[in-house]
Amino acid sequence: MTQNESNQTHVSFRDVETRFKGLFAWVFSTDHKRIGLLYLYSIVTFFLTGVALGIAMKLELMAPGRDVMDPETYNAIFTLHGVIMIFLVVVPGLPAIFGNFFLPIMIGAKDVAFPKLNLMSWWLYVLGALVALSSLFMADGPPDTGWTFYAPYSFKTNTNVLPAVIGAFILGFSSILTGINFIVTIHRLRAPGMGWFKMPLFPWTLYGTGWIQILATPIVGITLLMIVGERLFSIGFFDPALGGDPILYQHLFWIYSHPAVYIMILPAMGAISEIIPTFANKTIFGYKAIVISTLAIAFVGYFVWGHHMFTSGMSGTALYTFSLLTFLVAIPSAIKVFNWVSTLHKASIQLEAPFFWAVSFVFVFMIGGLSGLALGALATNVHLHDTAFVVAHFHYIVFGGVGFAFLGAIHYWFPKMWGRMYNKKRAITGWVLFFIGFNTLYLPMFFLGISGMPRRYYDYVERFHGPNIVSTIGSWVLLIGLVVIIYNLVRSAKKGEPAVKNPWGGKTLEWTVDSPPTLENFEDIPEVTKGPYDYR
Amino acid sequence: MIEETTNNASNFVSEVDSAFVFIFGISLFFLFAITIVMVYYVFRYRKSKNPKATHIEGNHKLEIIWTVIPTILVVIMFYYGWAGWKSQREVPEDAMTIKSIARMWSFGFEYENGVTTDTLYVPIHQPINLDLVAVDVLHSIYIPAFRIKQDMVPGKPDFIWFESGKIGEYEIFCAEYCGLRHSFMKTAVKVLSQEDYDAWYKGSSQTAEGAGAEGKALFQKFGCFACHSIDGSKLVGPSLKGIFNNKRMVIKDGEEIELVADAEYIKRSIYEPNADVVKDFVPGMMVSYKAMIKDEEVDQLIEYFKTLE
Amino acid sequence: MENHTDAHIVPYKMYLYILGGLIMLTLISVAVTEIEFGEFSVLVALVLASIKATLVLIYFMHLKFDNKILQIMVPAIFILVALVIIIVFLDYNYR
Amino acid sequence: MDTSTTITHDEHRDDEASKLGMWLFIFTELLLFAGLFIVYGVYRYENQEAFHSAGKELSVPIGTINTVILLISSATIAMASSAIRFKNKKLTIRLLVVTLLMALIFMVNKYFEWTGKIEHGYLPGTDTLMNMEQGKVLFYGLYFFMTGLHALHIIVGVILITIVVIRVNKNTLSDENPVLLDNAGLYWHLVDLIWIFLFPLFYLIA
Ligand code: HEA
Ligand code: HEA
Ligand code: HEC
Ligand code: CUA
Ligand SMILES: [Cu+2]
Repeated sequence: MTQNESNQTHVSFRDVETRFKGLFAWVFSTDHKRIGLLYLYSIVTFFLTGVALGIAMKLELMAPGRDVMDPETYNAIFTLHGVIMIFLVVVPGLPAIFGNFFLPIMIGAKDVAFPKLNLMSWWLYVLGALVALSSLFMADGPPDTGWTFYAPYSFKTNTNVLPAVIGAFILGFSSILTGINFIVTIHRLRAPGMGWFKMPLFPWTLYGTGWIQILATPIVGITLLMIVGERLFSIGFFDPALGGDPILYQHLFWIYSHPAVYIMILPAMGAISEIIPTFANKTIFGYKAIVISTLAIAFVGYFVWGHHMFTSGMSGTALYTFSLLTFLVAIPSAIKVFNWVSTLHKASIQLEAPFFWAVSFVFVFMIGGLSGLALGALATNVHLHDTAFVVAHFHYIVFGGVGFAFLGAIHYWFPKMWGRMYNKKRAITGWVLFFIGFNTLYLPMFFLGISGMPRRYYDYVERFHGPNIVSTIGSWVLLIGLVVIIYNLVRSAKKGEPAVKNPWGGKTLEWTVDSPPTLENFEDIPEVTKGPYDYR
Repeated sequence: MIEETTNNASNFVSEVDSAFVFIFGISLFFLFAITIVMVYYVFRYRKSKNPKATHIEGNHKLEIIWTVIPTILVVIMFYYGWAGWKSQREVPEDAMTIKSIARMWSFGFEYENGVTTDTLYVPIHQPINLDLVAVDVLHSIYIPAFRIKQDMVPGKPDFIWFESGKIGEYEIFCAEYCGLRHSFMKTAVKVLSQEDYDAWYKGSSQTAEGAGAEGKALFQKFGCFACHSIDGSKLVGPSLKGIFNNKRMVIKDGEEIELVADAEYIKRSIYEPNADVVKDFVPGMMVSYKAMIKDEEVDQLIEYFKTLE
Repeated sequence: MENHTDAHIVPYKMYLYILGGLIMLTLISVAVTEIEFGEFSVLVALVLASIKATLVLIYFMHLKFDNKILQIMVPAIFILVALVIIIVFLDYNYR
Repeated sequence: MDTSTTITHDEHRDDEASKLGMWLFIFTELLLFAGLFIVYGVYRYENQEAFHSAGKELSVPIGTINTVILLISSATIAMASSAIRFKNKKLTIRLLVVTLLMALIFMVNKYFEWTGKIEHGYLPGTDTLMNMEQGKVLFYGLYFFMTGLHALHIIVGVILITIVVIRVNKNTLSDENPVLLDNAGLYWHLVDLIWIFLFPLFYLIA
């Protein structure tokens, strides 16, 4: 089949007639592409809620003292913000949206291994989200514990911790189902000829992510169940008054939540590893090194959870073991960065919006990651732990990393998903604003942290005022950038120019199918003979 | 409030700061080097300048170099971090012990002579060992100028130590989220010269003057202000304005009853706060002060409450 | 992709042998607790339990007849769990 | 594949995939309990004496009987997997019913054990237990939580096996497509596997 020839007789997956009509044709569809879009719409909704809460916090932090809200509200807001952003947005984020949409296409399959399970995991996601947010409408209000739910405060407070915890439990289930589905899909449904090392990098990262989802999520599941038991029956697992140990709670929580940060970042790295070769028109540098570093991150990442607990009163032996392991897990990330940059050497680069997102991803990811090193060393962590520095670190790496990758990915795959092109100029304007706003918002927080401002602070002493105001202003610039981006994409999804099959000249399989793809993706399952990024 | 430079504020500052300098130095070097190379490539190899890409699959030598060099660097970072931290866990023999108590939402410091304050007073050039106790939930004592921080975990005593080399007043924050007024849970450490400290230490056991003045000092010292106002406004606990001999609606064993806040009741409220819980307030928030407040101190508190008309 | 899960059908007898073995091991572990091993009784009990678990995994759960990938995955998971437990005890053991 | 009808989106069958999926699910279940075993391990380590004496109050005979029961049920369901491949429908159903019966006996035993303990006031949250020493509170907290969660898995297993029995009976599950039976078996062995560890930890190490 020749490239870029659009075949009119094919019906796109969006227009296919099914048993159900209208909205039901979507929410009961087992088509991986529709499920991907369902995830997209629901995740973006929650994401915008989270953004609004973030902006509200920044308003409150504009000046010392009470600005716009009470401490109760502030505490509830950062908890909800954290819960929404972590459990509802970035953990499902890229795997659920782009993984669902593109994993089968990229490995040459017609769907995931268990389409019904896939639909169920979306339903569980929605259910979990609703349960988690239901506390907003209850007497005593939403929880005020922070997204970490640290004991013993989490069962002393009289706010509605239970809905949030049960919601997170259900969300965990949804995440596990996605993970199982992807792993089985990758094992069983690769197109003939696609050996493990002929698989594109985005599926590879989904594979690593899938394993973390399967092996780490149950631990937080059981931990959250124990909180439920604790609150309902005062079993005493983590209540010092009954002999329980609050630090054990932290162990269990971070055994999941540290690997969870790699659930977030791995697919983001995968998306970047797709974008860079496509726009560089060049095969990726060190394909195998990137694959191995992906698996290394997934594996070593399992054993570093203690770096969140350096001041908790753990034993010294545990402290330096965790510190050393933390540093080791930084190496594979470094390898990836070097490989991405080297790919650009002697390339032929198309300067398009997705590429700008990818390059700026590398930049903010480096800032986030390198600040992680200061947190990983014991002496410096003691000073920085639970300060604004940590907040800056994880916004740079979570929202800088995952957010930028997400936005890069959506600009990259947009033509394939909606079959239309967006306005390229506007896309770049949005990126510029976003990039400036982002750095103005979070860079000052590093300085606040170093000079000693603790996090989760509703109020602060006068000397922290300056950086905070800069940061607040940054949040508005960022917001404007976001509005430009969303406006551009929403408009183009309806009115954009029809897109060709392969607008960027990509080599992976998704660029050989129609834009948007047909229900079955491929008429005939393709035979794979070359490596994934063969630009010769 | 915080001193301009914190160079000598504690014995840990220089070690921790040199770890900072090393880690940030390496980090900034890599950040700038990589960014510059990246931007240069983007510029140099853009399509209009370089229409045909060269096919390069990888380079094993390079991969090994950029695995080994960062590995060596991070191991050095680890060492710096570990070295700077190790001394923080080794308390000198001659350290002076001060018991530090954290509760929602105030710190208290108890000296060897039994005096308790809400600000920490310490002499200069003297190792201080803080015995850390939390009574209700997690807290964390954080003295940025000294570069030290340690969580305070209920049921698990811990410690932190320092030796200050510079007279002055430094902030203490609570760095572990502990509920509603977490961000208000702050106080200061005052580093005094040995003479000033001795003078303060002697004078501190003297009593204040005026009706209920001792009670007021106690109320301050035990951090009751964190939850109780005296002007009628509702904080986490009920306002104590005009409490004495007034009517209270309380929940006792699930039933709502009306009581008069006599001396007996107030004492019970302090020793067993959850026995009868004031209506609209949460049991379990206030912990029993039985171990901390003596009988005669309760009487002094009551004297003070009588003045709150 | 062929759909017959295992070519190999395990004869009933083998399950009965394994069951016999498992019951024996259970009785042994009960009997052993009667003897005071002190420190080691935990270890003995866990070793016996692990043997039983291995039997269940290999025979009842067909690992012996399954494909390579599963034969690698299952022990890997147990090693992972063991590592996590060891690391947790790096804290508690040295407090 | 027919190009004109993109309407039907038929799912193809891949038993190997179903089995792999089941195993992955079993891994998550194992880690779920691993979390609890960590908690158990830590508290046991910190409260040796209390766990020792509390463990003595559990009845070893009942525990042993329940262990044997579960082992038998595991063997019977494994044999059912062979039976269906030998095309012996009757035997398959019999074996499965025996499995269900064993599960039932297990639950009845558990019921009596639990009520006994509850009568002693060992139920978490009750005043009697709260006033006992801390190690004991933790022991019984863990006891009820872990055996409770295990019992929950038994109930799920029973439902699953019942479905299998019905389908075998209706001939919708046969030697052509035995994978649901195999997977139910795998799940049931998992339940057994967990009990194999629960039993010594609560009943024996006393
Ligand atoms: C996507 C999520 C994500 C990712 C990928 C990371 C990656 C890393 N994180 Fe981060 N982290 C979070 C999300 C993430 N983190 C969150 C959410 C929290 C806070 C949770 C909370 O308390 O609420 C947190 C908190 C956190 C802490 C605890 C802070 C505290 O509370 O005291 C620590 C401490 O070690 C840490 C370290 C690291 C390290 C070393 C990496 C490394 O993996 C980074 C590796 C990357 C690089 C190193 C950069 C690229 C490499 C180069 C440019 C080459 C040069 C490199 C060398 C010379 C080594 N993180
Ligand atoms: C993904 C994670 C994420 C994101 C995107 C954000 C976004 C924002 N956050 Fe963050 N934040 C957290 C995760 C995140 N946050 C967490 C975990 C905590 C800790 C909570 C706790 O302490 O318990 C926290 C805490 C936190 C605090 C500290 C509270 C305190 O300690 O006192 C503040 C303070 O201002 C803040 C501000 C903001 C602002 C202004 C935004 C935004 O409004 C900025 C605007 C964002 C954008 C304009 C777009 C970015 C685009 C994407 C991310 C792509 C979306 C992806 C998909 C749809 C898949 N956040
Ligand atoms: C963490 C918050 C907190 C702190 C600190 C605290 N209290 Fe309370 N207090 C409460 C709450 C909540 C109530 C109401 C519920 C109850 O009766 O237990 C209360 C009730 C009381 C009452 C009864 C009030 C009434 O209106 O009947 C008295 C008296 C009292 N406290 C005195 C004290 C004294 C004295 C101290 C300091 C030594 C103190 N409290 C410290 C939270 C606190
Ligand atoms: Cu005490 Cu925060
Ligand atoms: Cu981490």
